[in-house]
Amino acid sequence: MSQTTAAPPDAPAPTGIPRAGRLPRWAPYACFAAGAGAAVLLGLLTSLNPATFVIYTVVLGTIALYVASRRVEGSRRAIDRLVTCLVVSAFGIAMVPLISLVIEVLSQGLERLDGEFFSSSLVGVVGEGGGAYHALMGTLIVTGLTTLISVPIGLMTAIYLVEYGTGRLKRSITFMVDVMTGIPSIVAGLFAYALFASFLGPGIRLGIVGAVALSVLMIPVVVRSAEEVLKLVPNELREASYALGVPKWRTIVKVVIPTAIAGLGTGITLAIARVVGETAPLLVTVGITNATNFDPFDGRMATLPVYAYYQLTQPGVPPQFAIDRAWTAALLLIILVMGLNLVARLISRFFAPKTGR
Amino acid sequence: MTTTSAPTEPPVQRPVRRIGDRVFSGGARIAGILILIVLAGVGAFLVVESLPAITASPEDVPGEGGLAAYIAPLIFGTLLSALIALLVATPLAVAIALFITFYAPRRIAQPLGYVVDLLAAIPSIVYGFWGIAWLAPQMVPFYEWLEENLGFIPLFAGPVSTTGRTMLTAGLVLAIMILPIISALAREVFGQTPALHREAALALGATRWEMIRMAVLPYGRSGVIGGAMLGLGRALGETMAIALVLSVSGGITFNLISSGNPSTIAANIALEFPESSGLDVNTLIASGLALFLITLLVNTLARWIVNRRADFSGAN
Amino acid sequence: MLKLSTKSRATTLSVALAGTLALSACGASNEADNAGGGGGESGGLSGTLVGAGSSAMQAAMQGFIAGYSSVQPDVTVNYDPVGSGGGREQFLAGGTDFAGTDAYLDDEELAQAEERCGSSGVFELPNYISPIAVIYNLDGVDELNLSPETLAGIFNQQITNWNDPAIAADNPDATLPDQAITPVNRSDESGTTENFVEYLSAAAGEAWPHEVSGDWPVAGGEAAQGTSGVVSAVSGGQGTIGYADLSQAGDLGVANIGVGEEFVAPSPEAAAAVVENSDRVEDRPEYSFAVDLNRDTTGSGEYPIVLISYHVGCVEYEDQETADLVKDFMSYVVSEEGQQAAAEASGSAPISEGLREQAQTAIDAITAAA
Amino acid sequence: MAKRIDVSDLNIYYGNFRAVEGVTVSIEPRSVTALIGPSGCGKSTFLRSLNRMHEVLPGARVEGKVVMDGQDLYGADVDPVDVRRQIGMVFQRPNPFPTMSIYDNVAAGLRLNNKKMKKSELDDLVERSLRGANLWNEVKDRLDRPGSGLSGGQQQRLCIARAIAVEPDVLLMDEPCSALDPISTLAIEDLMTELKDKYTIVIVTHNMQQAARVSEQTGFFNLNGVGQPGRLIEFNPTEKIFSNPDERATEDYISGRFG
Repeated sequence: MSQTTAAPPDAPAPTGIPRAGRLPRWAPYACFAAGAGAAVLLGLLTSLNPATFVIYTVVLGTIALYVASRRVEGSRRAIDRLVTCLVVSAFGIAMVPLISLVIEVLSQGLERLDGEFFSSSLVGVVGEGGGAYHALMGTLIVTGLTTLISVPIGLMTAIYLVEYGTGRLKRSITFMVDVMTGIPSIVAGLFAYALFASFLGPGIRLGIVGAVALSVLMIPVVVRSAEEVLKLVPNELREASYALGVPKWRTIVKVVIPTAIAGLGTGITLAIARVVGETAPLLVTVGITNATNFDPFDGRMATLPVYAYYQLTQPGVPPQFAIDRAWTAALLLIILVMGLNLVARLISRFFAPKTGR
Repeated sequence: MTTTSAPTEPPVQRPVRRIGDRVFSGGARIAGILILIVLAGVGAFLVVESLPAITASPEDVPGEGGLAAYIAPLIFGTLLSALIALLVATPLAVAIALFITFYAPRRIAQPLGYVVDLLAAIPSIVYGFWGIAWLAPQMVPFYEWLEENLGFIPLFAGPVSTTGRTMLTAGLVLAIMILPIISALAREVFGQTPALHREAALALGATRWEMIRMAVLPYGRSGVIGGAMLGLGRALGETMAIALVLSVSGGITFNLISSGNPSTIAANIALEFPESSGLDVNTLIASGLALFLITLLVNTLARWIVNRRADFSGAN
Repeated sequence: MLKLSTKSRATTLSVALAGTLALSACGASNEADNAGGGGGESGGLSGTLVGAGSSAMQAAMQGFIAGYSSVQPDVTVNYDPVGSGGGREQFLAGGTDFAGTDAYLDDEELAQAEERCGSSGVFELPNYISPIAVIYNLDGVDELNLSPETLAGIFNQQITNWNDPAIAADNPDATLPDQAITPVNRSDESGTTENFVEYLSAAAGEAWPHEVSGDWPVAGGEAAQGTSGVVSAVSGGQGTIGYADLSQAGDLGVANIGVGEEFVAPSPEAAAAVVENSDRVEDRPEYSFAVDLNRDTTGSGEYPIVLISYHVGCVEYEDQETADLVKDFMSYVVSEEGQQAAAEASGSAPISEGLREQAQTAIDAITAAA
Repeated sequence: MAKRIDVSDLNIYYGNFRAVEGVTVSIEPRSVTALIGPSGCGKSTFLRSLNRMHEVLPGARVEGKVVMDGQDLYGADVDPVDVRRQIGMVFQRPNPFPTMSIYDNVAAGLRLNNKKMKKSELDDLVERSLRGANLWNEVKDRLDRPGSGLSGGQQQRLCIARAIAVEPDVLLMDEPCSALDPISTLAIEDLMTELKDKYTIVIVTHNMQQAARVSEQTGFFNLNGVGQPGRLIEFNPTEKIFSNPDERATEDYISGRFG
């Protein structure tokens, strides 16, 4: 703001277009500085804390800027400035919780993000120490299985809808996929549990049951995104391929899918990210264990969300150790999701159709 | 005579199809049908499992007032929390989308968009943790202020919960959870506003806000509504965050800042299911059926709105 | 050619991914590698034992399992804290080898147990005894005495302020602030709630008119999920009071409960004492040692708000391996060593010598069907 | 290699709508046949029915006969995929596969059909096809670059190279120059004159000069009114069509356009 004393940046335009007066560029800063000053005064009168200070500053600064702008620049520009202030402060308001969320998880979770956390399970652990190796592996296995189930079904359904589907079946599948996106996650869990329990007896807890439950949640997401992406593949490419005497299925496999692979990869990765943190369905389908179990068809498995949930809600004595582990597991989940997002970006960059000369 | 079909029955053309084609198209069709089957399975499961609760005599249902009396406050809580979330999140999400698309400097806009997208994928249990540990205690002074100054409105009648784990807090947590979903969709449609429309507005001498109001908002309205409905669907079905954050110990009440709040359907299932057996389980599943129907309704409504609006928005 | 084709890039990527997964799939560092089956110096048994049930027992089970793994490193014991009801249901349906439950089987379930286990039925061992503390968060009040009637009044929301005469009568020396009381209860159905309500119902008489169940009967209070939820709600609020396992009370104030003429602080010893002096339930199978707690005890030094969790299993298992595992694990659980491990992990009260002897007779009876 | 095509009494439908009616024509081998006519008169539809690309659209079907060297293309036991292998097609807008390099684009017809071939043979074929499409000298140093990086005219010649790489008997071109500048158009026209020694070429064009320049035979399509099916009004040697057409409609169309 030191340059504010320099010549006003808004020298009259040389073209001579008549224009209304404009506030100098430092005006918003000045208004908000004034707002801050007034906020301090107001705060001293009542009670001053950072939150009220920020609120007063923003409100008073916005009013000051609006009034100033209205006097100098007229009402249209004043409204424009007012909306700018509103949009920016709404954005700020929205960012506060989001940032605090990240900070909270980091500050609580970083402490235990150590080698032991990644290398050991909870077998023989009471109180301090222990890790989430088994839960991490469980999450990877269950999520991997989910992907294995959902991606072929979801992709084939999308292919059906885009390439083959006609008439009533297509319309009903489209509608049902929509309905399926609305299945509450806990209902999906109960459904998968009931399905397997009717074959294998009640009390069944297997990794595969969890994978089925998560698939119910993931398939519609995959179908939706894959459908959008496949629709974007130009029809000309399909025709070019047909004209070369390539059968339809080969055209889909070798031309359509490779062209859309970047979008498909991104969509699938984001779908995985969407289900990897699901807790409720896994609680009733996969259960929990302390030991590492690599076999999704035999016995309970630990998964990160369930692990975090139980560590937080059923801590031992003293509770702090388990609570620390819960936060670290939550942090690990976020890191996992972030990693997946990163992978999605890499995929889309890696496989994007080449256009460069 | 020309547009109608030929006088002779058209010869049935049964094109020779390769095995590969037959297998592949069959596979695609089976995958599609499988989805129908799964959904039918979910529906059948819900209906069959809730039947005992629907037909049971009122005394046997938990709470002893019959199924309707059991589920009604849950539906109320579900709708109320989702409604709060929607009311708070939609304007903020639009602001975020506008900020990132039109206001933020280009260099930081993209990373910002990325960060907001990322938040959509944070597991709900983390939101729950954060809601108890950070948000709820922060809200208590604000609630006290509300009760003191706006206590005459039934919404803020109090008495204020000393832990802050209230319906309003739960609604806010949900709002923050669905914020990224709505803003992502809004950002997408705002970004797709044809440059021609925007430039046409600017060429008429519009300010930035007037350009947004004239060109961007009408174009993006259906996208925003669609996103909001999607967020609403997510909020309705949210389980763990509510189970952790909300203090559930009351019936239907509009009082948003006290300890006694109705539970939501999904959270109630998660809280009660472990210790339930027999008819209690059927009752919980019946409530799940109600939730399923509500989300179905919301999703259908969303699709209808988006489709209807699509005709007028100029999008194709 | 420097540039790889899309296809070969995809291959590289997937190979790299597969490699990463293969590398990480090598097992946890703290787990015995029982893949080779060579654990010669271990206790001799190997296998997996699956239990599910009470979440209240979870911390203690962690202690049992951790301690047991040093005795029998090749045995994996899984315990899934699905809740008592779920645990009983899964066990009776044959989904698990044993159950942990906060309430003993009712008659209907006993009938089902005949199907599950055969005519010799089940064993029920009260292996986890935990005092439920009344915790509160009130500035300036370090010690709080509450008679059963007052306690019931508070949780029934009849007594709504800390300076209520009823509380003052129990605490003549304390300076009670003029502050609203926020009672905190469990929002999920739980054995802790059931035991607490059972106590109020038995001890407070008229002051507690509600029926006993695992669901909290009074609306309008603060409700939180799980013991940890109650603890965090109590410590997060002002003038709050709740109930939770003593071991989870942390820095919170713990009220002394009126028993007879005196006020007793919760402690493992006081809890064990009340169990010792309670009666075994009549007309149960031979190896069911279910206890009806003497909630309205007036005995000196007895703390009546106690949660007992049982281990439930079959007296006769279908296969020898399971029978051996259950037998060996239960022997460890009731042993002094095992009880000590649980006490360290969960703050529970070790079972008395008498209970241990009883339990051992049941454990000795465990066999496999011919 | 080049084959003749005899079409007799062909009706083409989209669902219940008859788009083209009663076409009977013989297309000579080793020559260029041009199809002209106003928009929407069924030229492209007719062209696409020659290699059964028409069927790709849902509800589309054909009545009548298309015979190529004695073989009925719409016979009951004929696989449309085989037909398309023998009758290649080039489209209005150049459409190289964006995920493939120039080399891969040319080799696509073989690769996509999983034909096993030695690397050296494939190299030869790619070079031959690119030379055939007059593109080799322009791209031989950057065969591994994406095909979409070429200019529009180059892309269209790449598509022609791709089409001739599968060694078809007939080459169909659907307005191949309409998206190109005059210089690229000239290059494609030169190419057609070269290719007609080996292939039967059928081209749809709106540019009557182009038809006059490159073709031996010309067919004129027209329709009587909106909603009516298109018909082949006249089919004659190009010279005759442009100098002394049999039909009044042909003359009107040509003179009207020539003005």
